[in-house]
Amino acid sequence: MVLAITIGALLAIMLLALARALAGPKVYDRILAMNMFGTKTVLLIAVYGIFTDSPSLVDLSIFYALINFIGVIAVLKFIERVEEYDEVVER
Amino acid sequence: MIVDIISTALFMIGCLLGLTGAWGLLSFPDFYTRVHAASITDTLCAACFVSGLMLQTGWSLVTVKLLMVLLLLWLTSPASSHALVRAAHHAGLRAMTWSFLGDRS
Amino acid sequence: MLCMTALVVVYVRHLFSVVMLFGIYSLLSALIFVVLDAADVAFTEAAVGAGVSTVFMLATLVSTGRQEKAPAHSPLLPLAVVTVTGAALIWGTLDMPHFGDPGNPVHVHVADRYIQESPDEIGIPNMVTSVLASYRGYDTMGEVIVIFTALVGVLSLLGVRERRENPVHRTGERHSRPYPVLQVMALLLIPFILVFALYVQFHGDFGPGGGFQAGVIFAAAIILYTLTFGLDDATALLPVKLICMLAAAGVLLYGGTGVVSMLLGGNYLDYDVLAHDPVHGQHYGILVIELGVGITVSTVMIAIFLALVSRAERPR
Amino acid sequence: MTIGHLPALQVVIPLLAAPVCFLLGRWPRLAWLLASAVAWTTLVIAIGLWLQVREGGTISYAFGGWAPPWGIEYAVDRLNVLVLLIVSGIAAVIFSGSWESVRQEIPESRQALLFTNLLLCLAGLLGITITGDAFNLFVLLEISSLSTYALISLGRDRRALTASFQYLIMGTIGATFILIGVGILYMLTGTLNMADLAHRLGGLQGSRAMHTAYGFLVIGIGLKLAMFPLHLWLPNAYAYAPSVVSAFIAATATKVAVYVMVRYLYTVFGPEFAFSAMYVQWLFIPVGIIAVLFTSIVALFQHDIKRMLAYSSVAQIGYMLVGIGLVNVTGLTGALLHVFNHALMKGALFLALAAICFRIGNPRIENIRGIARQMPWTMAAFVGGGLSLIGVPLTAGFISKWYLILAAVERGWWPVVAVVVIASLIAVIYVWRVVEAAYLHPRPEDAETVAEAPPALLAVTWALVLANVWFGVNPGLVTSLASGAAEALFGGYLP
Repeated sequence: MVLAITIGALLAIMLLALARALAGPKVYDRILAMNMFGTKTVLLIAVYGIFTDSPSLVDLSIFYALINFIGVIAVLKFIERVEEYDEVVER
Repeated sequence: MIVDIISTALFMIGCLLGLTGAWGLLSFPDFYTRVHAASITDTLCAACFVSGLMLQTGWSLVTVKLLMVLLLLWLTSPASSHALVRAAHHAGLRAMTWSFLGDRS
Repeated sequence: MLCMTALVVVYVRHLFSVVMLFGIYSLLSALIFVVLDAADVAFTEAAVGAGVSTVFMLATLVSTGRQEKAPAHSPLLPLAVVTVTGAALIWGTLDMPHFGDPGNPVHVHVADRYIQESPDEIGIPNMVTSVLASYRGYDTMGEVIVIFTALVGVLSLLGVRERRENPVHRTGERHSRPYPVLQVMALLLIPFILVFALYVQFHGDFGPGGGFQAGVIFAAAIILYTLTFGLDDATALLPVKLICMLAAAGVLLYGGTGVVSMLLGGNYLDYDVLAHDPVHGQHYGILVIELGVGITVSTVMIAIFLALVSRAERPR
Repeated sequence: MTIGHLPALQVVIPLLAAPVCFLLGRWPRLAWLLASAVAWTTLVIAIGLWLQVREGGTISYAFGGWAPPWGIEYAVDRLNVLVLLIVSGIAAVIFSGSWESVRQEIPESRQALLFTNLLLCLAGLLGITITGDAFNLFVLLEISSLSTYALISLGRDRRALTASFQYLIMGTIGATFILIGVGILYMLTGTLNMADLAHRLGGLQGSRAMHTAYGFLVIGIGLKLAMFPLHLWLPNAYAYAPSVVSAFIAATATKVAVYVMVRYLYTVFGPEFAFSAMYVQWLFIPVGIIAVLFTSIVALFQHDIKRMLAYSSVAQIGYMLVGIGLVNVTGLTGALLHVFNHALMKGALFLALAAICFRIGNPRIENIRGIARQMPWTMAAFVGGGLSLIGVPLTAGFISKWYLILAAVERGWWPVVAVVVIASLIAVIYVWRVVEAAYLHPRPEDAETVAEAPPALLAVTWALVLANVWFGVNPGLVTSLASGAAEALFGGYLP
């Protein structure tokens, strides 16, 4: 029961974040949404792993947290690099 | 028993916080307000979930790993929010001002 | 959600957004693997799909354009092909054995033997690793060589410059916006990531993990370093030549294990002969080849990343 | 002890030589020497395997010591030993003659990379041929395709990049189709070993999933072998790749794909399913005939000789498909012989072209006017290869066409006989265009005089030309191998 509610809530959050990621409108909004999506995925996997008694999934969620962070940093860095050349800020 | 209740409560708080944040992310008017909504709730939400889980597992290696998840989220999530806002600010993305809000209403 | 993301990816023209949505897409598919209880696959999907390939695509985008060109010809033909393919797949899978049915041919033939016998024959708890590294070890060697081939391909296309010709000239420009917070964060995180990579590398016998995943995590640490401190510092830390040599060494380590087992009288990649006791031999063999996999995967990822970034940083 | 390991060594040696070659980046000449030595070693191993197969029948090698359905098996029989011989032989000849041409066309920093790629490609192709495991085949296919993309992109012309990209997209789609097919087969049977698959699929006749897997595999392999409507990637890829690479790929890659098709149709699915239930001949015959006629005609209108030969390759693949589609032992023998002979003739022709490119640069017809007086040996080699391509008696090309015609007559399909003859006549025309330009036109006044090609390149070209003649005069060795393989593949099945 608790599991169902928790996972349902997390999925709902992910859906909302996905909506923001799809809607944009700026690149930064998408990154923000991606970040939130990522952290919630981490939590989801941790919750799922503990409740289904497969604690090895927790390793996975540690890893996801790392990847998520690096992904966000990479996006930022590259956007910055691009903007040095042209002013693609809008959109 | 009590542990169960506490962890359930923590989960519920976590869900609530997470949903609030996501709702804010979706419905706030501009980027900076969205960051505000998302990043602040994110930290506590993660804390609630992970501590709830730690109560469930009891004391073992998994608890340590969960603690690592929590630390990692606590470190990375604000850092990336910070970098994000900074980048947006440098790129010249302007915050929505009150006067502008007033204009719209 | 998966379908929705995929559809939007097709429609959105701004390529940065596409890449980000791809990241979400692979997180979602990784979740599916989690639910299917395939933790190893989820691990790889997250590492490669959400992590490394996102970063690679971004790095590529920097040196190409950010906007997709309008399609030159009508999308009708590809659409028709895709529809027919999809229909054929659905039609064909309708009378497939039911999912999860224990009587499936998949469960009663080869896989069954792996599950029954691998504890005795190989003696490590994670069966994925025993199949990957021993029963089908030659395939895994093939995959490692595929990755190595990718490196050779990227190098033949791009090439990596060893050092910037005139580092002083560019420094000011490059560090126009340093992120002190991020640099501190990176310094805090990188040792942790490296330890985690080692853990995943040597824990592959017991839990999900192994050379592939560990290699990617290790590469992720270096990528993070490059992102926060810049290309010059990274190549000073790890010269490209060294990385390339290590990539080849990893392949040779894997292949060499096979040669050694051949010299000791077994078949190629037969680890039984590596020690007096077959089970120990299997242990050693798997340990060594996983190390080879890890070295090759991480160095190839780093080398490709550096190649892409050095290409992107080239002034136009 | 070594004898027993030959099947593994056949692939593992080039596979492990590749990283060593990669480490030799600073010394391209050493890399070339290594690559050539390895290629000759694989040829020796292939001959060893052939001798073994001739004496003792099928050889099986279990990787990791796990018995076949559980581990990965290499299985060598008369069918794939034929392909092994031709691939390693061509590689040995081309690699050893490649140095001068590569040194001229490729910047020095990438020469070692080119040889690394060549070795990887060779290993992949040999592995595809020798393996007895459906998934292992896919892995090796990836190795060979990836290295091929890289090889093509090394071409001097910037259009090589586009060509490589086009091939990459098509090739990846093909590989995905193959992977889906193999995946469905695994779901159906729970095994990946080809012999085991064949055994278990026997009980599944009529299953829809099996039909789907079959369709995906045929289309996927069809993309790889440039089956007629799916051939669009091929002309550009061959035309813009470095000359040596065109020669190697044209002589081997599609041949191996044809082998894979034959292997799946006959060994995995069985001729009964392929021909009596799925009627694959009604796909192959029309597709093959259209390919032969249409692309031969397209070849007529090409100005770039490399492109012309590339289109002619698609036509030759059409012959092979027709041979398979005739569904009799003679037809299959003809197809297999054509795999072998086409490798010889295209190898010779593309090497002659490499020699021409070496001196002239752009191999367009108008550029080679009157070249025959200045490069007599090269042009003579080209004529030799061309004669074999046409199918003139006493050349290898004649033998395989003769078998195809025999097979068509055996079935009473006279139109097919007519098609083979007409297409050969068209081949006469397009080879003649080159010959006319080179021999009958005077060298333009403003053109610089060119010298004969470097001796090493010339030597290997002539080695292949002489092989064409040798196998045309003494076809017994190969025909007995091919017909033995064809009989074994058909088993007791008669249409």
